[in-house]
Amino acid sequence: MSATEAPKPAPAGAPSKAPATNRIGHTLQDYKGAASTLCAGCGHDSITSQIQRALFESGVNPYNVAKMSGIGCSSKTTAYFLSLSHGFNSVHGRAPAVATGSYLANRELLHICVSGDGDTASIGLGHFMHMMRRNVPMVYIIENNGVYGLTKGQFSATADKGSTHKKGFENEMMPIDACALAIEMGCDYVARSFSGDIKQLVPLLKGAMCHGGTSIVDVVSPCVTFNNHEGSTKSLKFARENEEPLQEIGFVPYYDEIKADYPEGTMKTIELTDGSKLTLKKLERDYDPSDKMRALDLLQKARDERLFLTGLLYHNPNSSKGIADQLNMVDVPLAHLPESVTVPSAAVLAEIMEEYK
Amino acid sequence: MSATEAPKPAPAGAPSKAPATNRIGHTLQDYKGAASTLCAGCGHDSITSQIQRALFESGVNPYNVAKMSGIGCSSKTTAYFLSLSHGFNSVHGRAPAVATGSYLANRELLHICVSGDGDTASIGLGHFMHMMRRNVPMVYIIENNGVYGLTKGQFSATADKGSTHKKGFENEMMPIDACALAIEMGCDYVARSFSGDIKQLVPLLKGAMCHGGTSIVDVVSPCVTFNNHEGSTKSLKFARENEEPLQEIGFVPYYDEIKADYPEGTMKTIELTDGSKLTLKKLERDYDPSDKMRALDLLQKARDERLFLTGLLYHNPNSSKGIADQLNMVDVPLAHLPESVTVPSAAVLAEIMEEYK
Amino acid sequence: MSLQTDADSPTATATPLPSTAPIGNEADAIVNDVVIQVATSNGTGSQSANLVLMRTIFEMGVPVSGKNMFPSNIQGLPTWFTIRVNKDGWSARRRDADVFVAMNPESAAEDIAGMRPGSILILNEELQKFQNRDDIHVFVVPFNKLVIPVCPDGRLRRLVVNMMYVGVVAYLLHLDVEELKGAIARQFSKKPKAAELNSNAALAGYQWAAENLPKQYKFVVKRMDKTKGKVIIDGNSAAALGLMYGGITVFAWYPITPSSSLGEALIDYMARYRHDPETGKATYAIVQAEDELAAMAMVVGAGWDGARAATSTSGPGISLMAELTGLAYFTEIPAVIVDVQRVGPSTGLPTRTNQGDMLKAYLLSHGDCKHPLLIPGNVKECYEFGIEALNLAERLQTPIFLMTDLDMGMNLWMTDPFEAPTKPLDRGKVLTAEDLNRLGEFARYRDVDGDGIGYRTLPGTKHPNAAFFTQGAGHDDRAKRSEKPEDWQGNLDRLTHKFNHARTIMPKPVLNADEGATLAIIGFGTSDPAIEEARHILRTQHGVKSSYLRLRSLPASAEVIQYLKDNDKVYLVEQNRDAQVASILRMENPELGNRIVSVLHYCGLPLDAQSIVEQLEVHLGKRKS
Amino acid sequence: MSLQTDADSPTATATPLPSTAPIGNEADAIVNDVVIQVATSNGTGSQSANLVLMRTIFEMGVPVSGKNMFPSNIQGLPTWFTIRVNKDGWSARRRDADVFVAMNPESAAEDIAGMRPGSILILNEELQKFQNRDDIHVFVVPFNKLVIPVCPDGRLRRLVVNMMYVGVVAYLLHLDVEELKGAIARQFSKKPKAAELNSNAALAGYQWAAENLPKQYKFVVKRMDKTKGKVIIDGNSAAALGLMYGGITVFAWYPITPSSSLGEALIDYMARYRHDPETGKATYAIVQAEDELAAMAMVVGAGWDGARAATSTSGPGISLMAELTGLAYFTEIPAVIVDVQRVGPSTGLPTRTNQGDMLKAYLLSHGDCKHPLLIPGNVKECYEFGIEALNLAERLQTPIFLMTDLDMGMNLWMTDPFEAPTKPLDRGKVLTAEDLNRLGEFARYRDVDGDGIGYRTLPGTKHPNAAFFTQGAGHDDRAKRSEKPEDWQGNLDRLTHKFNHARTIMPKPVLNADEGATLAIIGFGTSDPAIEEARHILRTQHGVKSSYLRLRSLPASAEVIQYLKDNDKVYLVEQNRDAQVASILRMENPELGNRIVSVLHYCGLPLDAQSIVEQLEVHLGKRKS
Ligand SMILES: Cc1ncc(C[n+]2csc(CCOP(=O)(O)OP(=O)(O)O)c2C)c(N)n1
Ligand SMILES: Cc1ncc(C[n+]2csc(CCOP(=O)(O)OP(=O)(O)O)c2C)c(N)n1
Ligand code: SF4
Ligand code: SF4
Ligand SMILES: [Mg+2]
Ligand SMILES: [Mg+2]
Repeated sequence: MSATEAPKPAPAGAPSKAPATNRIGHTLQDYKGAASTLCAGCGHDSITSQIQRALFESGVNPYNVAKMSGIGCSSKTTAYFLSLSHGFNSVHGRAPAVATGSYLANRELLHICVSGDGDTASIGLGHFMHMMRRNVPMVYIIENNGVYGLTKGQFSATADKGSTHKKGFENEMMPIDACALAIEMGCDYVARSFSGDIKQLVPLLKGAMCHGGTSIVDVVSPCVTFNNHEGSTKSLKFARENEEPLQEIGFVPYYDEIKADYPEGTMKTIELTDGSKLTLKKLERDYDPSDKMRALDLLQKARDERLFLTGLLYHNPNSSKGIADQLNMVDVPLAHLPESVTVPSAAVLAEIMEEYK
Repeated sequence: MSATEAPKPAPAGAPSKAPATNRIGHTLQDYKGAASTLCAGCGHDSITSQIQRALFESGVNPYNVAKMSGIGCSSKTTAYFLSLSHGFNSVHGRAPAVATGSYLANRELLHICVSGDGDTASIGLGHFMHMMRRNVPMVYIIENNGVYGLTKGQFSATADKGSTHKKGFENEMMPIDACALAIEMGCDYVARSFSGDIKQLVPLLKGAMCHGGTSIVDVVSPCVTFNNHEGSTKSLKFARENEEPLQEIGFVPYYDEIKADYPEGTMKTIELTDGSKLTLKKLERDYDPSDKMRALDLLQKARDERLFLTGLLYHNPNSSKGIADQLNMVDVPLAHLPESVTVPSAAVLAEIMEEYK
Repeated sequence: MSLQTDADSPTATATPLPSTAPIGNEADAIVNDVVIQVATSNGTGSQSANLVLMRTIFEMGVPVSGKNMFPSNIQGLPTWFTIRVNKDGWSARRRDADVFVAMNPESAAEDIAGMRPGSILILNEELQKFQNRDDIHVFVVPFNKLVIPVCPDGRLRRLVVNMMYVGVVAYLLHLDVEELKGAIARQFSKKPKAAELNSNAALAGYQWAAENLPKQYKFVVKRMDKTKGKVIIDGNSAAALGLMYGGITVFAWYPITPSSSLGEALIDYMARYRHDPETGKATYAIVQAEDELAAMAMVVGAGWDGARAATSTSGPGISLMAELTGLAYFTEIPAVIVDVQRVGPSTGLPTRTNQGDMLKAYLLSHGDCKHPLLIPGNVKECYEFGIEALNLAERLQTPIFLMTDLDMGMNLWMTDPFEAPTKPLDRGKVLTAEDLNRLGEFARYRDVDGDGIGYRTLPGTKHPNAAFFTQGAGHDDRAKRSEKPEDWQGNLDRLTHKFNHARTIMPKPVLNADEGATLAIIGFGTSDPAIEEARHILRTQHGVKSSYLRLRSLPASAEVIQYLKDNDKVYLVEQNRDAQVASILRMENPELGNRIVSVLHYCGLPLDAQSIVEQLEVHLGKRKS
Repeated sequence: MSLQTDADSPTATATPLPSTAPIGNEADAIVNDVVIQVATSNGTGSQSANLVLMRTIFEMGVPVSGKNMFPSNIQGLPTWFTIRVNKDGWSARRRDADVFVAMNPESAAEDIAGMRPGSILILNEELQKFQNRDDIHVFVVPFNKLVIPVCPDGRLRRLVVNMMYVGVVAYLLHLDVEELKGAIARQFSKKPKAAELNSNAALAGYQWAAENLPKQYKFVVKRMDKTKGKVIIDGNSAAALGLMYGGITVFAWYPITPSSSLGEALIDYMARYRHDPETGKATYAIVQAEDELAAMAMVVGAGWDGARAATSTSGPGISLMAELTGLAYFTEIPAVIVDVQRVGPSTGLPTRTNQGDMLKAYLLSHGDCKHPLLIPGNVKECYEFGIEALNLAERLQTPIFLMTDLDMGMNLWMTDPFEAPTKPLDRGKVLTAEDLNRLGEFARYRDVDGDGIGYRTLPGTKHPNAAFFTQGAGHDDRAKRSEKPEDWQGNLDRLTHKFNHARTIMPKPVLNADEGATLAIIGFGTSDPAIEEARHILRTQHGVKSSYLRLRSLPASAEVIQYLKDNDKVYLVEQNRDAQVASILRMENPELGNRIVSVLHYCGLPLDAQSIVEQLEVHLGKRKS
């Protein structure tokens, strides 16, 4: 099922200067949430805006969304978009598992899980990996600032080796690369972006929403309060100056035609589960996101050389079975099955009892 | 510090038919432990024997070893070797972290951690990954049977896709490959072997003991009781028939010379942290274990095509800093520091108090 | 030393013949009151033999129960199976056996040393060297020789030999051979070859005994009619059936002894009975999680979304579920946790029984929180409370613990068959879009009905007022984040109020009282059969009449408090060291706390009546402690 | 609405001049007894301003304490800092302020509404629209205008403006300007530029106040000499110092409010004082673990190996450490866990204070286990018990919990300076190779000395008898795996015995009793200052004399039991909903349980004396509830 909805036919003779509503009649406002309580300038707030835009422009029905998160500044942001949707700010590191349960209960909902690098790569690493292994359909966004924002700036496991702490000392360990792990765990949609790169982040998010399995979007998102100093490789300045997009990305919903007209060989098209498409315009590097080993190789290189590569890192054109199919689940959300279906008959019980007699 | 000890000079005029003792005067018996309580024929018991042999032949001082484990049939085996060494059978999945603490307390000990695939790849996955990221010096052996032996045969996360359960149904998910993860996490010594391949496992274990950081040895070890049926890809039969060693491996301790004489280009030598060496004789494939991406690529292929490749998968000739150096720790085991060193003086306290006045 | 001994070994030929004089006489026979214990090595397939023995007796109409005491490994260590045959239906453990079958060299010396004088030993010939008693009746059987003609395939003998002792026991106890054959046929109904082989083995054992052993009249099993319509089942299967009939839709688990067989039984039942007949698709999801934290997290996520969700685990898993249980408590999400208690602390004794998590589950998680416990006292209640747990979780919007134990979960109990539920599932207070239209307003955590329970909406509800933000952080009654002292305290007080409401709707205790009772007892769970038997002993042997309140849930209801008020002294029987349930009652009822006297049992073995009687005798001044 | 308002805005120009008549008169002035509260927005750097204010008063010799009430985010939400100035040294929270500085538009309306009649409001001109009271004294200050000439750099004004209110308060309360300057110089000792800027700002504020505001005589601060030699410190720094002086060698932690600053203080201290002077190498390891499970696992691993190891955490971390705590209990491995309690359950209120883990830590983990708690009542004890915790952990070979809370850990308390330990570290019962030679025999879990504590050897001990196998599974006294009932029960009983031994060696309670006391109180931790103040109020205002036993550890020692025996009724004050420590005492002393009457406080704010007095008045029949 696609989370985005096809356009309603435009009302005949609609005024040309219509209010800014999307295809299902919602305004951008409908995709907003409570006022942010994050620091002014926090990268996470930019991501929140991009999520709102992606949802709005894609015409996602707010009543069809479940927002999940763990604990952290990043995890708080589920309160800052889509106040029309149910949200669950759970506990530190367990959101992937909580979201898995939620998906099992209601597979019709679009699950958006927002997490931090501490949440995902430290305490929640095991769950993150197993969620991907199970291929639980979900847009999983990592708001990656290399530190624990909410607890005041300790290094997280995604901090680059040699990146400096606000107190001056250096991180001694190699970073965990959530995207490399995602690819390793068989995730079929893996992207990296930057909170400041609106042009790229929005289509990547839209694409993620149309993918039928787990999609990972790792967004470098500067913590302006604790990790924005000289020497940090997750500062706004560093990210701005070093971002190297792999492609120029466009999104075409399943009900639209691809319009962009690029010279032969400069554009790739990726078809997503629900028929929507991503268009990838070639930039410097010649990059094929369907090549797993190429992606891993590039990420390894990026880590060693501290390149900040963004874009669609990996997409598997032959997507794997989602968890609902692995478990051969009925299409109706389990939560809504009536008692007549979920409680076997007295005759069945009698039959079972007979075996124990 | 090398865990293995250099030979004592042979006593002058020692009888030629001396009792079978190793270089430091211990018999193989000294490396044994309590009687195994595992099922007759369990792969884990073979590994235990190989561990004993490797320790014995390397002349490891039993009093210098700490044996760590989690919970599972595999984790029990720390009781079955080296009864002269302290062992710690901790809780399910946390052995990597327990062992990390133990290493910090006493960096002079050779830490041998034995774990199962359930222990490592499910409940303990996060700790396993972070131990490798920290590069805690330790021989970490995974006794990998694709099932939870001790709880009677449920699939573990290393079960191959399509492998069958004792009740007949198939595993739907891709396996977690601990070796691929190890390489991804920057582990410098990564090997895979088979419990039945004595010739290979012993030198790989010896090599692991001489490596200065975390070394991962993932040993396929058939569970003859719950995962030995037709359709299992971790059965004894499957492993025997499908094992494809990448190299023929020899071990040369640091106090010996390499003697084997192979034609040019057919043998590689790997130098380990303490100066000992592994000799790798080329077999079918031309394989360079110092090439990270090659290793990942091969493992990916192995997973897709269900190849059972064994041998030294990856060794980094420029090994990374171990945790003790990252933390700039003193050489003396922390546990043995005297009070005179660990308790600052009254004058220091007075100085500190002054700042709060 | 190994069981597989060469039949031609010198030991085997040196077997002395047993005496042929009959043992006991028919007139004085103890009828239908015997405990049979079999010691084998685990993984040798003796389980089938023991089940056949049980079944034979059951089919003779005589009440029977079976307990397996196994080691925490998979193969090769001593295992004891105990069958209690009792005309009055007593099913608790009895301390020592009347008939002991010694098949295991590892434990034989200790096993034989521990036998009660006057009891009967069936001894595998190979183990003769361990026999040094002259105060017991010893029947030496050359099992390993006898099995050879019966079972030509040498590899199967290790298994088949077990069925031979069944034959010997059957002969000695006067069991009905036809029922024995029937039981074997049933046991191997899907494997006719095995059925034949085992039948031959049993009959050969029987035959050999008839030809070589004296008649035995001390203990006799005679046909009666006390098992008609009954079933024999283990508590884990029963609880799994309960969950299925409770309409469970999401089950997330992580294997751990002794709860694993609950998950596995559920997998089997659901595969059989919970697939859409048309599409063949599953009306449920069962996930083996990566650990207990994830299992509980999945249950919480699913419960939030409106699924009927549960997990099952044992000790260590309970510890790991602590944080998420607190989350479910404070966000008020339905969740069911089945705790099949094993012996803790820590890894403890995974294959022994205990009630050592009672207080821990009740108080699980940091901060001020307490959780309702359902405490089935028999396998039937395992089933019924399995359903009820899912109902109460949705009704109370909170985690509900179903507290059983290894003895209940993994042992075999005779019971009346279970009945399909007659009342509809309780789905609790859920508002639909229509409700919201009607009501206009919605505050998730407001106590509208005075029971402390707010109304919830489910994700996906298509209404602009439906959404709320669930969080473990402090919130006001509209689920908005709040750090205000009055919001916090108000919310916590409402949760206390809700907990006190739970007292009024959870299963009430059951009171069994002798007329003129002078002794008051509280107990729960698997202590029940031992307590009833102890009361019987007290009544019949000591002339002490007692009343007995069986707790079936916590927090304690008014009836429990009243019972404490009505009795100056109440003996509270529990299977743990720290008097955990007594602690709960004491902390909540300080004015009554000193009326409780604890009777504790915590060695890992199932509770037996004698242990209770002895402790009570001490308290009653009839015995020195 | 934002704090950064244009100085030329119409609101700013419309400021009415304050009345110039003096407030109060000098003769009736309340001297050195005032509560100043400042409301700002967090992340605006007001902390330095508040510290300067505190420091100024401290240097005038007047006892002072400071409490920061901050939101659970990083920037932009309301924060309140409260300075209590009290000549008698009362340092508990007082319910409402005498002088309120309103700088935060978010909270101003509520802040002003909540003020006590007759109190003084210093109001940022921008917030005038929120001022609607005529029963308080209002001083409107055009801070945002005043700051312009003082601080030319517009970006810094948001910070510097805070120092201006310090000047205004200093003027109003008659603070010593020289001390004020000194305090600023000290606060910014490493940043001379900032020092100058801030000094100018403070003086400008002072100056403006002197020129524009009336004299104020209701509350006056006058120099005295009650702070000489004292220090001001937070409990987390104190506990970190304790761990350092306790010879800690391994610290594994995971950040969580409000315990993070303990870990960070330790990192700083150890970096300064625990490196080998010659090699520059660390004589310790501090690891930021991947989560609390790992942190505790590392501590257990390190403790097993003979390190002095600790972790620190708060609520959710305690839940996550449950399984490993049980492992340490049962394998008898030393471990220290500092629990800086915050408000639970679940995420709760991470930046509010509570004593809600007492019972949870005491009973942490499944199965029968209980853990000793150390409960410091002041910052000095945080330091002392930090040392003691490491000693007791090795002595008792068990996890020791050091229970503080946010109020203790993160707020500022005046105290006598700490003293370096005079007795050597207690390294507990460890056998070396030489000991083993001498003794010949070694059984890890044998109770040789009758205190329940066995001897251990450390890994690496070079002796053939040294090794033993540590496991969370049942074991005999030689640490060999055992499932025998008697081994299990014997071991568990020894652990109980050891726990009871702990009662005798843990810090004893402190008893403060008025002569002729008619009221008995038990309390602990940060309740101490409020309880003492409440006793003072009862004594001086109600003529009620009281005795007060301050619990410093659990399990309860004989002195605590005796106190309960000596008093028919004992009021137990604690900061949680569920009367957790009362529950512990009741469950263990049922015959005394009904003597305990709980006085509870659980809204997240630090306990104040008035709350105790009011509840006691109800109990004493002097007030309706
Ligand atoms: C079990 C548990 N441990 C620790 C914490 C404290 N804590 C809150 S957020 C956080 C880390 C947040 O880091 P990250 O996930 O990177 O999010 P950010 O704030 O940087 O966006 C921690 C450790 C907690 N809430 N729960
Ligand atoms: C916290 C916890 N959960 C579950 C268990 C039960 N358990 C014991 S061993 C085991 C799995 C063992 O599998 P593996 O690690 O593969 O070892 P194997 O027995 O196959 O060698 C499990 C789930 C436990 N002991 N502790
Ligand atoms: S602390 Fe960092 S991550 Fe958190 S809100 Fe502020 S800038 Fe964002
Ligand atoms: S169950 Fe499997 S893994 Fe465990 S001992 Fe037996 S064969 Fe080995
Ligand atoms: Mg972060
Ligand atoms: Mg396994």
